[in-house]
Amino acid sequence: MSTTDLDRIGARAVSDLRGDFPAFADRSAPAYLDSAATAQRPRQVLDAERDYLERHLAPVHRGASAAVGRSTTLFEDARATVARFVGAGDREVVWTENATDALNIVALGLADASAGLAGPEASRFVLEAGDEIVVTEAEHHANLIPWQRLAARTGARLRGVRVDEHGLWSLDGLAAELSERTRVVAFAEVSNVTGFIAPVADVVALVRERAPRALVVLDACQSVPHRPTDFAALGVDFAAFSGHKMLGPNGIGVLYGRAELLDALPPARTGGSTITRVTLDHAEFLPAPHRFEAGTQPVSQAVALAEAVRYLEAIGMEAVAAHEQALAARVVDRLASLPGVRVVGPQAGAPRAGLVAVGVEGVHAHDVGQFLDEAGVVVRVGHHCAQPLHRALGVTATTRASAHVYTTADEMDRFVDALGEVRRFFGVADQAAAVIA
Amino acid sequence: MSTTDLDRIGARAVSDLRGDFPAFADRSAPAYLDSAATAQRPRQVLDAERDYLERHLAPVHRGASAAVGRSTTLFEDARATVARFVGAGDREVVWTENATDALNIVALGLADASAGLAGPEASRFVLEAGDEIVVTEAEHHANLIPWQRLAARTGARLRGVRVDEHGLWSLDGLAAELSERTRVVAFAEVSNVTGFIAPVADVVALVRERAPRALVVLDACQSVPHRPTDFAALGVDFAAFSGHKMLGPNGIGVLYGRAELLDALPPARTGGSTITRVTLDHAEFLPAPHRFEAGTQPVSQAVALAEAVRYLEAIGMEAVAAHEQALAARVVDRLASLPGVRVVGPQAGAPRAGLVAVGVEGVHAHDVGQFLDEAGVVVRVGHHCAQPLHRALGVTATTRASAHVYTTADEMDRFVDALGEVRRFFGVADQAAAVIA
Amino acid sequence: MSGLEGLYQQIILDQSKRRNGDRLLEDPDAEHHEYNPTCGDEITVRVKLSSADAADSTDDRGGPGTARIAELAWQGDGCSISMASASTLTELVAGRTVDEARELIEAFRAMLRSQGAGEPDEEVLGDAIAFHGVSKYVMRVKCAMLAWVALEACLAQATRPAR
Amino acid sequence: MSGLEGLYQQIILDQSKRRNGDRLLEDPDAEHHEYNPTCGDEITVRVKLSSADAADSTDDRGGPGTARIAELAWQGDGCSISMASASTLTELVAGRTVDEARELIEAFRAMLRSQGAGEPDEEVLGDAIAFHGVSKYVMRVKCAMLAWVALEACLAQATRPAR
Ligand SMILES: Cc1ncc(COP(=O)(O)O)c(C=O)c1O
Ligand SMILES: Cc1ncc(COP(=O)(O)O)c(C=O)c1O
Ligand code: FES
Ligand code: FES
Repeated sequence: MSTTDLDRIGARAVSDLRGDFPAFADRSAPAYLDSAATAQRPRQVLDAERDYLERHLAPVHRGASAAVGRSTTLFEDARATVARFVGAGDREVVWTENATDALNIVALGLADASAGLAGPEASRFVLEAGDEIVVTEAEHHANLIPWQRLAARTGARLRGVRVDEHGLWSLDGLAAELSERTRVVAFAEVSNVTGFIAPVADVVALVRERAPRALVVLDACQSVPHRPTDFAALGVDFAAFSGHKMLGPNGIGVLYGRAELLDALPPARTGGSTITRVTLDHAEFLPAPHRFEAGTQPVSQAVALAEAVRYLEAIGMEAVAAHEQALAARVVDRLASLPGVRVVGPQAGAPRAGLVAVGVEGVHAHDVGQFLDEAGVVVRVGHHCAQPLHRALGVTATTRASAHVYTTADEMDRFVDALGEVRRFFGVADQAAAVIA
Repeated sequence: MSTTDLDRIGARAVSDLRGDFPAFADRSAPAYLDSAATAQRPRQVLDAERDYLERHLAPVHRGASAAVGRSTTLFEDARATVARFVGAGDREVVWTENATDALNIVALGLADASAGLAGPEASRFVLEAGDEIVVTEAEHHANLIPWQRLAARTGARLRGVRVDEHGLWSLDGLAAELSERTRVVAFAEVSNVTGFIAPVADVVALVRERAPRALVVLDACQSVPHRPTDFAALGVDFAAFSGHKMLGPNGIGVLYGRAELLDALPPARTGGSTITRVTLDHAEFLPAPHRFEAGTQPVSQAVALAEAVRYLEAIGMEAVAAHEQALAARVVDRLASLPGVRVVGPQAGAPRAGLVAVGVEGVHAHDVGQFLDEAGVVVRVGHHCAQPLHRALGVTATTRASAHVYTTADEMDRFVDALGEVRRFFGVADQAAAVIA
Repeated sequence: MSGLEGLYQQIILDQSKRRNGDRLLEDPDAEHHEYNPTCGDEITVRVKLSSADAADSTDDRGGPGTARIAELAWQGDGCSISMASASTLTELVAGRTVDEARELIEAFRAMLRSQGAGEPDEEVLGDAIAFHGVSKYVMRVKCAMLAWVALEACLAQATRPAR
Repeated sequence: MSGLEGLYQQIILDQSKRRNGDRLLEDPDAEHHEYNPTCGDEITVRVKLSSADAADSTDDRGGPGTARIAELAWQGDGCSISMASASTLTELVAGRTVDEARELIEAFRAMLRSQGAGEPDEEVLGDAIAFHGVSKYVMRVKCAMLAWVALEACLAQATRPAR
């Protein structure tokens, strides 16, 4: 793809689209290449939340007033919008604090079912000693530690699918870990470090065949904001994603679950609005999604998230994926000729999502990041909440650039160019590197 | 207090202060008397969040960039501001989704400690069969159901302090439930239904004497937004409140805990940013507050909440309490002469917070609410997430008017006046009522 | 008609006091308890069916849908809308076949989802058209539906093949 | 001096390669492991003290604070700032009394909290003044402090009455 193509996203010029983002109003602002951590927000999203707060703010689902009716309608319409966006029914979208919270709700729900805190409807969630939970070594801590805790709570065993020297796992590797004892298979659709795109439908088919008792839990944090998603078509049981990575607000995330599963999963967090009848000793819970939505919900955030969805839909998720993946592919191509820089994840030519993490020989990632920062390129350095993966790669930390709809080829080029300078600055450049830089 | 006094709050005229609130820009808007459910937000708070989002949005606590440094500083400064506001140390304020979430974190942490998921440092959180948890019958479901679940998870017994015919509990009633076996005493500083203001310091003294092994958990949802608070001085162990009731955003709440308790309590929700070292099988957690803050935090909301705190501090919390309590006292006084209307909670002359819930004889609360709504008065009707209390009062639902800094005497008068009409409309007014109305 | 009078038509206020059918029905063929989580109100609806008579059948299936509702009664408490709606339902369904009752329920539901649009068909809905005004009040739609949803569940129960 | 050169002064880059003290110290009097959660880097600092000699004492307490640091060594890995800082620390504390080392650590901490303000005192801090630039980078202050905090913990351990 030529750079000219890279400067368009769907029907729009990226430069034009950037006009929607107040954060980019200052043209001398650094290149923001940390969207995989959190994305910037367009004016449309900020305005939608403010409009709700200035003109429609009222409680939802409680009381009889017209104000509550309007607020409730906006809130539930937002849910329907987000549900449609990811191929879910309205009742299959639960608001959470973030994706981490969503994954915890599943893991804690299984623990409660296993501890006998739910009725017979939850029997399929009961784990016993000897049962197994399968994750990959590449998981974000959010999709790892809750499962460690579930294992500790139930006596189940956690198994990890190993990654290769690039940080990639395979269907074969997964297949080797599956059995009748497998009760949960949890993995990310897109890795936030390697950019690997998992073959979700194939995984689901494999799990259904080899591990018929397993629930498939998808960490969709890095996929929903960047590519078309249809959870029903993928056939996963549960999925999680966050608002703030998809041009929406902080403080809101989504737990997707197939309706009959959500209705049976015991709610880990309890309180007002989740219940039908409550006595001093006992409470009965509503069906999903409300059984999980304890206390006052992120209503203004839901309204804003729905606006973010409309914004992304107007661009088209196919176009979003094509744009971001082309940017990343170009970075990988250019880095191939840079000595001392190791690209983690799929190598040149292989498909990858719109992010690239690298290791720079002889320079610690935080020094790399500091150098890039001074060069006007904001990246993320560290273990990216994936310590086991980094341990497998033999490094403590890497440096990651990630794209979103507003990212330009020029910004990605600045990343590559600055990377070309970094080893010389820290006095570790070899002859070859010096020539190229 | 004369109506003239009621129209001032601290040094400001309420009418002037209302100019800060976009929701009141339209002077024909109905009287918003549902602030105990959720409060309106001043422009200052909305602007603070938007400014952060437009100019400073970046991840916090991760990476090396200057942007992250600025964002992290704003985030932690916000924590310090909120901590100071409630008499807490910086490390004693944990961000949560809402107050409900905060209470769940405590209850779930105790359950995990009891299930052996924490080290010896958490031994004081271990509950056993035969241990007791004491709540009052007046609690909000958020401060009841999590304790029911803790009881179910540990075999502990839940005891309820009974309320009288007005919905009030007493120190004597509480004393009767306490013993060496009591491990938790959880109650609201201000009831969201009765407006009763609990003598927190006396409760703490009583608990320390009669139930030395008990943790005191304070539901401060209806107190922090409305009166001066100093958790350290009160001597409670944990406390919870929400941003959206104190002129701040949805999607953020606070768990307060004494530092040494928070450092030892196992985190119920796990994930990124809560940990030190993570292997595939095991994770070690940071000290408080970060051990509880799993995943991307409500950063923009924290910044806005700090602005809400500054807004309230500029008025002065003594002035806030005086204003709101005077409004409620006047409502109670006026209602005393209205037949067929029963005021729940402290009766005329007794101290109460700035809210008044009533039952109207012969008319269902939702019909009352509908009538008031049409009369331009937005109130809350229902069980207010306090079913056991309502059951004790012998009603399914009540009608509640609640005040905040912006509430005027005129708005409260409209509430009383409309209540005077409601029984006639529904054809249940008796002779006496007809005369007065 | 002002908002409030459109919602609380005189006929609704009257029905809410009349409470037709508010009593215990012994030995029902079906019974269902419905709960309104927004307010905590509850209602239990019970029905007795008279077995289908071939002559009564409006189609030639002669299936369970052709049984008639001999009696409907309810117990519970709620707002005036829910009580009036239960009372009106009691009057309207007596003697209808199960299929007819289902059509009535569907028409009532459609009216309540209309958000005030259109004109309800009095031929089909009879006195229940008084509840058209409720459709503009999203928070109250559940009140009006409460008894009707309970009846729907009763009919499903009573006509389930394995009963 | 540009931002980056202010942060990465030549002396820091040099020290980060020199890594003074990067080795195992057997039989230490105290050892402490410090972890930086922002990056996952770690360091273990070990010290040997020579017992306090009355003649060396700068006050008349003759307490544990007057013991001397005979040797400091560390093992670990991290960014250039943390490695340079550990290396510089090794050079600076050798032979100081515990009390002197504590004063040095406090001065270093104060400099790093200054957010770039003021001029560090070279008399007190010696080569460590090179880290003044780090104080402007909030996310890197922990890097510079890592070894120093570990030493502080070692000293607390070594001079604890009940050791
Ligand atoms: C006394 C009391 N406790 C707890 C809560 C729960 O607060 P939130 O819904 O913000 O979690 C509320 C508010 O609804 C309340 O009034
Ligand atoms: C793959 C992946 N999973 C989970 C998360 C956690 O998301 P959040 O922090 O929004 O809960 C992230 C983002 O940090 C991620 O990239
Ligand atoms: S308010 Fe409860 S049924 Fe109408
Ligand atoms: S980045 Fe880890 S110590 Fe500096």
